Amino acid sequence: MAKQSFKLRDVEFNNRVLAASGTFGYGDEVKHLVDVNRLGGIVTKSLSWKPRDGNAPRRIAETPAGMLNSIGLANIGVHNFIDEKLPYLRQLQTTIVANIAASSVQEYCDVLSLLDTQDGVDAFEINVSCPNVKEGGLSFGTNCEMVREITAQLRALTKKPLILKLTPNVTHISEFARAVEEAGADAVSVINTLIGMAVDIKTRKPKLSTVTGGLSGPAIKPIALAKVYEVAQAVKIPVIGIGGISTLEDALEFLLVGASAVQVGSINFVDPTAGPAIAEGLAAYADKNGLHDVGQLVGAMDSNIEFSVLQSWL
Amino acid sequence: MAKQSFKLRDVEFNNRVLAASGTFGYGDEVKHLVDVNRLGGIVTKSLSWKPRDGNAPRRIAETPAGMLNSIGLANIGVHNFIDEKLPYLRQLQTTIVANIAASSVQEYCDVLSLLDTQDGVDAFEINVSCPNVKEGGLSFGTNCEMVREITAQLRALTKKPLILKLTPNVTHISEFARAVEEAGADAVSVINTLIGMAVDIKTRKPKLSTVTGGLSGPAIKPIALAKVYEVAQAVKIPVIGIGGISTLEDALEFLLVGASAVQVGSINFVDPTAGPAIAEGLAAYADKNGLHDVGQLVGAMDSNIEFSVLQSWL
Amino acid sequence: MAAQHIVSVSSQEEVADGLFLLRFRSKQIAQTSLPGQFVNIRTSDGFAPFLRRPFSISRVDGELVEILFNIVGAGTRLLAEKRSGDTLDVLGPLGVSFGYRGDFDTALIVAGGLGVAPFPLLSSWLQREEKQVVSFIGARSAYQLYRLHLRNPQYATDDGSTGAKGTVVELLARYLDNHRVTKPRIFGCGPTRMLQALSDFAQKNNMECELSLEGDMACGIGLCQGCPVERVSGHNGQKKYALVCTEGPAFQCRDIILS
Amino acid sequence: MAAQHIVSVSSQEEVADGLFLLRFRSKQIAQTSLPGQFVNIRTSDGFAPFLRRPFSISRVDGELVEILFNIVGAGTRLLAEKRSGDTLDVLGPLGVSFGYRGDFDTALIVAGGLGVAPFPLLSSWLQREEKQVVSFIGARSAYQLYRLHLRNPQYATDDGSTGAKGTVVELLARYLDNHRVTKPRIFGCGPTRMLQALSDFAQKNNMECELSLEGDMACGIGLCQGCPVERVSGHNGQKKYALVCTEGPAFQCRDIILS
Ligand SMILES: Cc1cc2nc3c(=O)[nH]c(=O)nc-3n(C[C@H](O)[C@H](O)[C@H](O)COP(=O)(O)OP(=O)(O)OC[C@H]3O[C@@H](n4cnc5c(N)ncnc54)[C@H](O)[C@@H]3O)c2cc1C
Ligand SMILES: Cc1cc2nc3c(=O)[nH]c(=O)nc-3n(C[C@H](O)[C@H](O)[C@H](O)COP(=O)(O)OP(=O)(O)OC[C@H]3O[C@@H](n4cnc5c(N)ncnc54)[C@H](O)[C@@H]3O)c2cc1C
Ligand SMILES: Cc1cc2nc3c(=O)[nH]c(=O)nc-3n(C[C@H](O)[C@H](O)[C@H](O)COP(=O)(O)O)c2cc1C
Ligand SMILES: Cc1cc2nc3c(=O)[nH]c(=O)nc-3n(C[C@H](O)[C@H](O)[C@H](O)COP(=O)(O)O)c2cc1C
Ligand code: FES
Ligand code: FES
Repeated sequence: MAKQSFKLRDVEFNNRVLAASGTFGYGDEVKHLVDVNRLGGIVTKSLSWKPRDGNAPRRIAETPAGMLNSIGLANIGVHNFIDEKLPYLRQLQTTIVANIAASSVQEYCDVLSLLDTQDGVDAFEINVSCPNVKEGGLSFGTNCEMVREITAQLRALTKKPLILKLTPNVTHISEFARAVEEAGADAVSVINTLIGMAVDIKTRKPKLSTVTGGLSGPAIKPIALAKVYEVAQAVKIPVIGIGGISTLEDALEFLLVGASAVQVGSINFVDPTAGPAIAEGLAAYADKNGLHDVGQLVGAMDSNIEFSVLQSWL
Repeated sequence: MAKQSFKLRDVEFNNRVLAASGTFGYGDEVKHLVDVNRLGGIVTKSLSWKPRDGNAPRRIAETPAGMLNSIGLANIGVHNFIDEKLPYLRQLQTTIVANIAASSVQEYCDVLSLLDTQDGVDAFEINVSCPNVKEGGLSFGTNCEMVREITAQLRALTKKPLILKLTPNVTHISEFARAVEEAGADAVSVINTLIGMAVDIKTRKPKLSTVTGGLSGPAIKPIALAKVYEVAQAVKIPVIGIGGISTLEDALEFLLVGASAVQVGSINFVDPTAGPAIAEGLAAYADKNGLHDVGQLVGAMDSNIEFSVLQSWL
Repeated sequence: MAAQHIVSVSSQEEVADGLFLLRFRSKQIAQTSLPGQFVNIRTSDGFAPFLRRPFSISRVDGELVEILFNIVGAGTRLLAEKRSGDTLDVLGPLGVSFGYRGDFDTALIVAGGLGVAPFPLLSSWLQREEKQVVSFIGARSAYQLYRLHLRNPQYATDDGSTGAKGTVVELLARYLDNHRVTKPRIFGCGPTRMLQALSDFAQKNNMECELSLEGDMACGIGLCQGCPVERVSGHNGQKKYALVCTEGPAFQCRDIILS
Repeated sequence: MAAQHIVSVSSQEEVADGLFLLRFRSKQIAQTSLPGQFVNIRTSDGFAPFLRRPFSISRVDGELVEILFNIVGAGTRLLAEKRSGDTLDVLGPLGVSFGYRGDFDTALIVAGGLGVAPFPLLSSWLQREEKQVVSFIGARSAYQLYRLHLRNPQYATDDGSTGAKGTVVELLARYLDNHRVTKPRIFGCGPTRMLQALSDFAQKNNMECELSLEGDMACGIGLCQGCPVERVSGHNGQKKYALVCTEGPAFQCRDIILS
């Protein structure tokens, strides 16, 4: 049987398929529906210092082969997480990645420092698609120097794997990937949701209370795949591919373009067993193709064209 | 019956639904399938100075609710266009918008100057999603000053309506819209395709010969709608909404967020009669809602939230 | 307990103009469903539509589970095309049930339009609990009313084509003027505007009232945080929102703010 | 002339394991189709799949048009579910036909796998033109062969389970070694590798040879430029590519470069 596990620093993941932040709760909601230990890891809902109520309804709108959300990072806050959720997560046989959201660099540091001392938190994923109150609510994630700064400060605070989750809503995502690599990140997650919106024709109101929201699901897979490819060509640290992954074939596409692992997001809402099924599918595929390690698929796409010319003459 | 027409400068369009560049050929391919005079206008395939063969196969790949293309701006060149296509287009009762692509600012100017003298070319749409050879193939469209420069130079060369077609593959598309407004553009078309890719699992090769291509179709509609809304909030010149529009409801969404007109693209491949059907649907909708002008729907979305906060807390 | 079931459709009927009754076989769901709970159904094995669709468990008959629905869009259109023998991917039973037990004698069921869906199941449970039941059923017009397994049904239609003319809440109010009801508890389900009116009525007359809500849902199982309903502040701890899918769909009307 | 037709399916048969024969009624298409032309079918009224699917017009029988297909993915799966009475959105007839007329006596039809699809129609036209016809039909194994309306059929299967073992091009070569054919013209359709071998064979023996190509298509009507095939340079003007949908699908093998 082909090797499935992979490592970030000295932290081992059972396999290369994780549940994406905000699409798998805190891992306990579906424990009766799926054996979460069959996942490579669980990325928690984004955690902020204080609990967040989130945005007013309506928070969800369906779109062709996808969905929009404006949850507003509703979460129980890092203290409640430690008290109520971590005891359950700690005893799981899968890797726990705490995802952190914040409205100031200081808040990122505070949440991470507190979690860093907690047994059961194996790694960190930093969600920079958050409004910077200092900058009047403009997203940290679209400011390369800000993302570099956040990475550098957090790097100084932890020896656990530090994963920066990048937003696709920028011109050259590879610049951001290089910046966080230089600042000491162990990996990058690509991508978070794309900005989108939908209007209710009958009421003539935006479907989401926040007007725009984040687009996810199969519809964005081709965009995510191109972003992952661009980043994988630009940096040496591992890339975790995210965006519309719903089937084994989807996951294979991401590995082939250079993702070392993948996260499944919106598909969890339709089928919470998709992650483990894809993980086992990858192992079976590797065996069938005579590979001793699923990792041999990473970057195995057969192409000699590098990224620079790719924007040409669409 | 509600008014359907609208004007750019002194050029009148029958209605607010045009056929998008590259998705309706030169207007003559489907003359037996659809009455093209029922369109508000026809935007030609992008025209360059010399004929272009385009990219090697494979140029097309289907994706969830959309498609990728890497046609490579295959076109007959501006001279053949004038000789072979314009005589037919000239005698149509619909407005002809010549779309121009180029690999240098000079080429943009040459093609436009030549077409400006041609009777039958009513307006121009400039495709800036093209590689700038001077910049090693990097797209003009992602460089704001370059787009401003192109606009200013072309503005000096024509009194016909000048429409700049913007790429969505940038962080803040509204900056580009403001730049071209300042440089004298009469309108902006939003959006061109998003960069995407797909991999063939069996061959492990990219599905497109150019690895990445342009994503279009219903899948991108929520993204296009958000970009159109962002731009409509930022500029006073008319915005032409493009991206996944396939039904009357889709077109209404774009008008409500601020598009003065729309273009139908990929849906033409599935149903070349979609454009006229949507145009007539808009007129019927306006009548049913007691409007004297379809234009009353432009920007009529019922929302008091302005764009700045829209990227917050996805 | 909630689980993912691949079930087989046993029948599909259009019981009234545009109103469909779908039966599927699932011993587990049939035996574990409580009144007010729902199932989340995958209407396509592709991505059109992408998300599941939630439906109240309307009635249980042996190993058969019934849902009642009308065609709204793509998902319900596909569901209406299912035929006996087709398989269906069903997640359920989900959500919190109505308070069918406890300190009340008479259940006043108030349903607007498709809001009737959860009440046949509730009625059968109320029967076991030996509660009195009066059912008030409102619809836009007669053709939408189909004789359900409801006890003491009273009908109201907007156009008066069947039963009383007017809203179902007015019908309830008139009934209570003319009848002596001991220890009542109201159970409501229907369009938000109707639930609002019912909630106001119940609180004005401080009557116990439970409402079953329909909000947009992405997952139905507490993963997405997509289905909030605002709480009456202070109430039940300081959280501003409750999740309809896991803390509902049934709520005490005094606990929530309908929007 | 090409037009968009809403037609009604008159029958659907699985004529061989995994091989489907769909008949629909369309007087216009039936009466105007030329051999080698195709129709572009919308397999879903939603966006899954988004694009139409191209199929060769396999045979015409009165007002009935036949297409022959196997299940490859989502679109053909949906098509295989169509039943008599279902409606279908069909664009066609499209493309350039085979050269069924002209200066040749014997038509050598060479089909690989699903490449047989266009040849029943071609055969009937060749018959009218009073041409000799010999048909060489290759498949992966016997179960895929279904008796078509082809004249003088010779079979080859990879596993030898029916007819000769080996490729259909080898079969053709052997036939030509042992038979005297006057003024032949080859008509080929099938997988690219087979077309390549056929093209090499024809050019080596400088025989006239027309190939029907299958390339990915977005529109099928010349709008998207998505279906190029490389021309032999210099040939037919200086354009590097021809469009399979409007300048094909039938090409002279010496005019194009298969990739
Ligand atoms: C707990 C619960 C129980 C329900 N029980 C029933 C029932 O028993 N019978 C019945 O006919 N309907 C019921 N509904 C509503 C039903 O889920 C919607 O009518 C259905 O989802 C519409 O899907 P569609 O694709 O046909 O329509 P579309 O309009 O295409 O759906 C588009 C999107 O809107 C959402 N949506 C649309 N209408 C509603 C709605 N009223 N409530 C929630 N989401 C909606 C869909 O989930 C989807 O995401 C219930 C909803 C909920 C939340
Ligand atoms: C001119 C022409 C005539 C054809 N005639 C026939 C026929 O008579 N019988 C038959 O069975 N098939 C025929 N094909 C192939 C047929 O169109 C494909 O098998 C079909 O499109 C597959 O669609 P799908 O959704 O089932 O598969 P998918 O793999 O889901 O299709 C995905 C994408 O690939 C494209 N595609 C996949 N395979 C092919 C292919 N071989 N050729 C072209 N596009 C492809 C589809 O159009 C779609 O865009 C023909 C193709 C062309 C271009
Ligand atoms: C409802 C919802 C909530 C999400 N919440 C978060 C979050 O809290 N933090 C985060 O980093 N990403 C969040 N995401 C983004 C996902 O983790 C993922 O990056 C994105 O959805 C793309 O993957 P997908 O297409 O597989 O869903 C959320 C996505 C959805 C749909
Ligand atoms: C096959 C194809 C070719 C295109 N060619 C051009 C082009 O030559 N010039 C241009 O400005 N846009 C071109 N476009 C972009 C479209 O005009 C449109 O902006 C884009 O497809 C989004 O709209 P849609 O989702 O409705 O297709 C092309 C799109 C497709 C799908
Ligand atoms: S629907 Fe996802 S949490 Fe309620
Ligand atoms: S398929 Fe569109 S041009 Fe041939």
